[in-house]
Amino acid sequence: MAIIEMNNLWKEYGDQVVLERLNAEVQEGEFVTLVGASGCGKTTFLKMLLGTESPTRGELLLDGAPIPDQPDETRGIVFQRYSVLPHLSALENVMLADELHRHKLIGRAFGGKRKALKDAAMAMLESVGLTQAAGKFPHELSGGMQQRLAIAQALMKRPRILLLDEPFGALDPGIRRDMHHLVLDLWREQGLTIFMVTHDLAEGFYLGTRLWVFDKTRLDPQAPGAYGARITYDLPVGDCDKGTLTAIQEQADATARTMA
Amino acid sequence: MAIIEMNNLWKEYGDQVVLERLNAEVQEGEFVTLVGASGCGKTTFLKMLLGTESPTRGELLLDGAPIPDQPDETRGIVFQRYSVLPHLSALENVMLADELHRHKLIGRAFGGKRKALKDAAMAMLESVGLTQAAGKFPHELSGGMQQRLAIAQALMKRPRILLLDEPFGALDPGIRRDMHHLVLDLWREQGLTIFMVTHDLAEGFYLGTRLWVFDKTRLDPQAPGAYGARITYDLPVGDCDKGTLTAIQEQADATARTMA
Amino acid sequence: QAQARDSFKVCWSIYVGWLPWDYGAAEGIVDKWADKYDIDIEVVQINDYIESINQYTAGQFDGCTMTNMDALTIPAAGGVDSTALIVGDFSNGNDGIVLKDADNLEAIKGRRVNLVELSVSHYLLARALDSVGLSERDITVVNTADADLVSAFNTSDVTALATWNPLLGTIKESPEANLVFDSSSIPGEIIDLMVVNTDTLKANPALGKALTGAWYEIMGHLDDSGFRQHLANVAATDLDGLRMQLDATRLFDQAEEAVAFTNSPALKDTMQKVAEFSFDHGLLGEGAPDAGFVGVATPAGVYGNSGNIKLRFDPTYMTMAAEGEL
Amino acid sequence: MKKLINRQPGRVATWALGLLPFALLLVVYLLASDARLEANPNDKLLPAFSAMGDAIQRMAFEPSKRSGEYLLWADTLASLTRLAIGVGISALMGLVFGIVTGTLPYARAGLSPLITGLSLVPPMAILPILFILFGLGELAKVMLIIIGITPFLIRDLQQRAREIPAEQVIKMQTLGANTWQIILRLVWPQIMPRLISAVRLSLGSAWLFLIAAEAIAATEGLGYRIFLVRRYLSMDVILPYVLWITLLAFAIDFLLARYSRWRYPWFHGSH
Amino acid sequence: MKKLINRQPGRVATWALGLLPFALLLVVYLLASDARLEANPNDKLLPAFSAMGDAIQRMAFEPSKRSGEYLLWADTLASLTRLAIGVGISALMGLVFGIVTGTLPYARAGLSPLITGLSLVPPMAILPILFILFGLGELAKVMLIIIGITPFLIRDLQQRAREIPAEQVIKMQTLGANTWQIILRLVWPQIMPRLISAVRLSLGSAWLFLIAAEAIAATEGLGYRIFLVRRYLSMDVILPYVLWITLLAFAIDFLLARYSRWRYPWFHGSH
Ligand SMILES: Nc1ncnc2c1ncn2[C@@H]1O[C@H](COP(=O)(O)OP(=O)(O)OP(=O)(O)O)[C@@H](O)[C@H]1O
Ligand SMILES: Nc1ncnc2c1ncn2[C@@H]1O[C@H](COP(=O)(O)OP(=O)(O)OP(=O)(O)O)[C@@H](O)[C@H]1O
Ligand SMILES: [Mg+2]
Ligand SMILES: [Mg+2]
Repeated sequence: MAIIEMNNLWKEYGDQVVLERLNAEVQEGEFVTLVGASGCGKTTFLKMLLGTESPTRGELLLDGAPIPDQPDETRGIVFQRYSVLPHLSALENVMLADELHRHKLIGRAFGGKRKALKDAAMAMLESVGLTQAAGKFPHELSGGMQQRLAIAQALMKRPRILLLDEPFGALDPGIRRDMHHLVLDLWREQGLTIFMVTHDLAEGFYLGTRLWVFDKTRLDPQAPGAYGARITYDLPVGDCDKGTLTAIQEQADATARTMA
Repeated sequence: MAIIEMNNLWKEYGDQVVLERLNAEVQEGEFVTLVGASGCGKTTFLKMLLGTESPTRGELLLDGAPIPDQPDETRGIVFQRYSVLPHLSALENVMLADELHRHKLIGRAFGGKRKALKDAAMAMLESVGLTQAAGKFPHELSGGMQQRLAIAQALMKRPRILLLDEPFGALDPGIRRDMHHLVLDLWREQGLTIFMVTHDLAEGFYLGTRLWVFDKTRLDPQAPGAYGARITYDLPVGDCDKGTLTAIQEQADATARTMA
Repeated sequence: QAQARDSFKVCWSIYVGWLPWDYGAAEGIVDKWADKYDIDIEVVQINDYIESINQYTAGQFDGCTMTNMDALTIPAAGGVDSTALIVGDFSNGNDGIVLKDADNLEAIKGRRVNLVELSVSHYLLARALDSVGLSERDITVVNTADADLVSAFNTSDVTALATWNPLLGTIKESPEANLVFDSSSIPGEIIDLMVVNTDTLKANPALGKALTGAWYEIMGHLDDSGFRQHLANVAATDLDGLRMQLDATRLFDQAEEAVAFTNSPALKDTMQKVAEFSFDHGLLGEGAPDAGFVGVATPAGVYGNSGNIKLRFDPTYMTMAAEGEL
Repeated sequence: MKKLINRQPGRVATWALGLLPFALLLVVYLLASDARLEANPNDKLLPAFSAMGDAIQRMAFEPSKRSGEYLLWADTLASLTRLAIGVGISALMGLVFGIVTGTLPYARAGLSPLITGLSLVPPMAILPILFILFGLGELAKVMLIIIGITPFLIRDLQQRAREIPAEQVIKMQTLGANTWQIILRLVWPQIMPRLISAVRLSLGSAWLFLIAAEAIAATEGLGYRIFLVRRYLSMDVILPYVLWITLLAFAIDFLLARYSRWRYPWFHGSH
Repeated sequence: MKKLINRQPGRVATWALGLLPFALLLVVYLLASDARLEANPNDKLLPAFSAMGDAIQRMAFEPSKRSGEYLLWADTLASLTRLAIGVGISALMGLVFGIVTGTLPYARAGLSPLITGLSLVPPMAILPILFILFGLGELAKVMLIIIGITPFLIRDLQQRAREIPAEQVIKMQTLGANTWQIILRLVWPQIMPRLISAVRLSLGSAWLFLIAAEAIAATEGLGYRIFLVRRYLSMDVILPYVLWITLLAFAIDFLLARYSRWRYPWFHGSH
């Protein structure tokens, strides 16, 4: 059975249609990358997967049942910013999930138990290359290190689905490529299902097993909100030629210009 | 004579050497693009050109004389953010330079004079494609429109040098390409000298007549601040092959990783 | 309706006629008398005079020190049946009116007079104006907080004021100050009392006995230097300052004197004047049809509405003290 | 079942929940008042609503016997005038000194320590000195408000002026502006909406100082009336007056917020 | 020549400029005091420094005749204790209600209007009721502080709690946290440094309320002493006391700021 299934999914804010008639199925273990013009509803779509927004019409199913209407441990997330907790050190950020799990009331572990959690967290920090930074606060880390920390933090909970909203948008190109390797490794190891939004078509192609292009098929320049975006391309990666890429890019650019 | 000349220019913050031994000449009308890893001193260099930071050692000359130590009308600037004044409408933002010039005391024009200034400003707004948005406040404009407005505002003063610090970093790829055309058109028309920082090597190549790569030639991983960045490549555009590009990219990535 | 109890709270505020209560509390005299009648009495100092009366009126205290006028206008007019248990003294120069640039009272005409509105100073002013054929219409009353009167006098805005000691004494020290009228011209009209709740007193005569007994024992120390030094310290002044205040106060250090004063028919006349003043200024409440709306019982007879007696001058306990029966 | 943190009450529930504590307060008052009036029908501390109604009728709609004025309105006018003058002058001083110290490093070095020092002095403790400086008339009352809130306003606006992004100050200079023009066309207009926020924040203190000032020496005003009738514990007048002050404070705050949104859309749009 | 806006004074100039106005104030005081003492050697309003020195000697270093205590220290201890208790309780209530109303929409709907309403009531106007509710003991003295500053603290912290990025609340939920854990591990620790800022902002008012409360009912304390000697216009005592209060206020503010930097480096690092 598909892990995620959409049946005629709509999302509207008041008059404004953001997404319309989305239909798709995603199998466990897929890596879906989402591209599209700014403001066309990619983040909104992730929010629905996350449970912080609910569909206006249609169905969004997780394992065949309506997706829970609030965030929980099945779905991890990494945002572009604010993804780690500023008041905790890197190590504490990574330990947090386990601490919350162990001690429902105080959400903290002490003594021997803490030691065990700490070791697990240090192992995770090592796998994202942050061993040196364990004792530092997020504000002492560079943007790239913060995002690596955010990924480590999310993975500690072993979510089934990982949502990434332009996680590398603010990073240097070089750092970004390192992060790509990291994410691909972790995805393979842990058998995650990943949805990742990106502005960078090349990144989308490189990382995903499947690429979705969100775009408005109908567009009224006088009322940009009258119609919503749809999934205009749903490409298994590999199955594309230079022409498709250029077509996607030009289409997305045209939409962006109209909406800007 | 060169418009800008650097002789053994150093910039340090306390112990930290940011830039060291810069030597170069720039002729009037050149379009210099600056690339380099994050934190390697590109913004700092622009600040010295602007006059908000002064060199620690060496000379930075404008028309052969030390560059003024505070911002003035010879050098216009567009930042990545905060570049237009939020409390003025688009039209007022563009009129501002003329108003300040006409009325030293109140910095405002009225009546017939205002009408004349307004016409000039509307013409400039048209040339950046913002006629429709003249009455809007910046917060009602998209990121791309704000940056177009910032460029229009800066150009009203007809500066000899235009400094651009990642002006398109936050924009959609499509919008960004439109802005490229705009900047190139204006540069050609007005005979500007432009220094533009970018993260995007391709953008740097596409726009500039000359590309500078800032990088640290010596690098101590234990003390990233011990040595400063230099201009490691100074390429007239056109004069480069695929190998150079890759070399630049890889070198910059390595620096970024060490510094992150 | 009040229950018999064995612990009580009374409050006092910092005024020369009531300072001895602090001596009594500090030296254990009040405790001694309370023990004698098997009760507890807590003596509480409250700096804000009005707040102390308000708290008494609201039932937070069983007794409180106050003047005859305030006893009438606050607790009595508020329906709290109150008894003047101890008539401690009357003001004999402790309250006065001061003018700048003039040494006769008539010159007050047309001035703005700073005073605590609706207080005994206001009453004193009314009586003073009366004595020279003026009325309140000839002046403007400016309500001024007592704590600020002294410093207010230093400003040129203030050219006339009425107040009490120790403020009056401090103000008189200024070379500009001319005392043009004081309470020695209306002796016996501004009376300082220890007032207790009538119902509580009825249910607990021990409270009356203990307080009265303690008071007259304290009075016995009047000429001790320790006593005077204590009072001066509490009032944050020195012995001279205290003597000045005591001299302007007609303290009844003998219970007999207090009993005689209370029994005299003059008290009833005084209370009538006070009630009429209060009524004119709306102090008896909006429901009051006339000055006699709140009845005042004195040994010489009842003034006003005998169906609504809320203030009682009762010499019983002072008489017991005078006769040594406590 | 959603977590409590994710549950949003609807429109009706929001209103109902918001009104509930007020209703509860009212009931508690009624019960307490009834109990006291039972024990002493003349009790003044917690008067019945009918008594307060009478007092309102008397203060607001019948001319006073002594002066022929409608006391509530005369008091309100007097107090609001003082408040307006006091807050107005404070706002002006806050604006001028806030901008000057926030914009010019030299002015900040000279004035900041003094302002910090002054802001820590409790004004009520130095009344005698204030009296000689400013007398005891209207000026003094207004002055207490000014002394009470101006240091806060200056410090807040200085902070806000410093928060204007350096990029914009630089931008002004590249457009040819001198220091005066930067103040006039950049700092001042951007500070205005922040001045309104700061004034809103300080209005609570301004009311306190006004009431305190009117308690010191006055012949009319809301604070004067409250302290006057406190002399005979007329809670039937005090409570409606307090309610009225609360309403006025609320209305002023609301109007300022509205004005700011209307006048400075760019400020609220981007925040 | 740089524009004024671009000119930074050096270290020495900063100090000199900062001290200058204080020196000027001192000179003005000396001149005014001399002039008054010339006219009337007994003048009490602006005492000479020698007189203040005597008063300090008397209050701080000689035992009082009434109680054998060193008055200044006894007063300071009493006032600081009250201030600490009052501000402590207010901070606690601000923390609890600020977090609860800032985090839980239902609690906010129920309590926010009430708190807004209460924050607008001037406490000095309902003193009689407050004293009845809380008596006249130590509790009443700190009560005035609590009533005076708690609504501000609650509203400020509610605001701060709401400003915690939604991303972090969501992140906590994806890590398996329930509402209670979100409060305990996210909101509470992040609010703490903001509580310190809010307390620093409200300390001025807290001092005012303390001084007012001590003037009404107390037998020791800095405010009580000022109240007591004000009747004799003993400015030789009042002025040193005011200076002392100012110094204490400054020291407390400084210590809180230092503590916050030391304890919450992540807060100050990222702001
Ligand atoms: N809470 C909301 N209320 C109303 N409109 C909203 C809300 N959230 C998003 N929108 C609108 O929905 C549209 C889609 O927004 P969304 O953030 O999903 O775009 P996006 O594709 O993620 O854009 P970007 O690439 O810039 O992040 C936008 O037009 C936005 O204005
Ligand atoms: N005012 C300052 N004081 C101390 N160090 C500074 C200051 N400004 C910048 N630096 C340091 O100088 C170095 C260069 O900073 P700069 O902002 O010029 O880098 P950049 O190349 O523009 O980076 P980016 O691509 O991220 O914008 C950084 O290490 C930075 O920490
Ligand atoms: Mg998005
Ligand atoms: Mg930069």
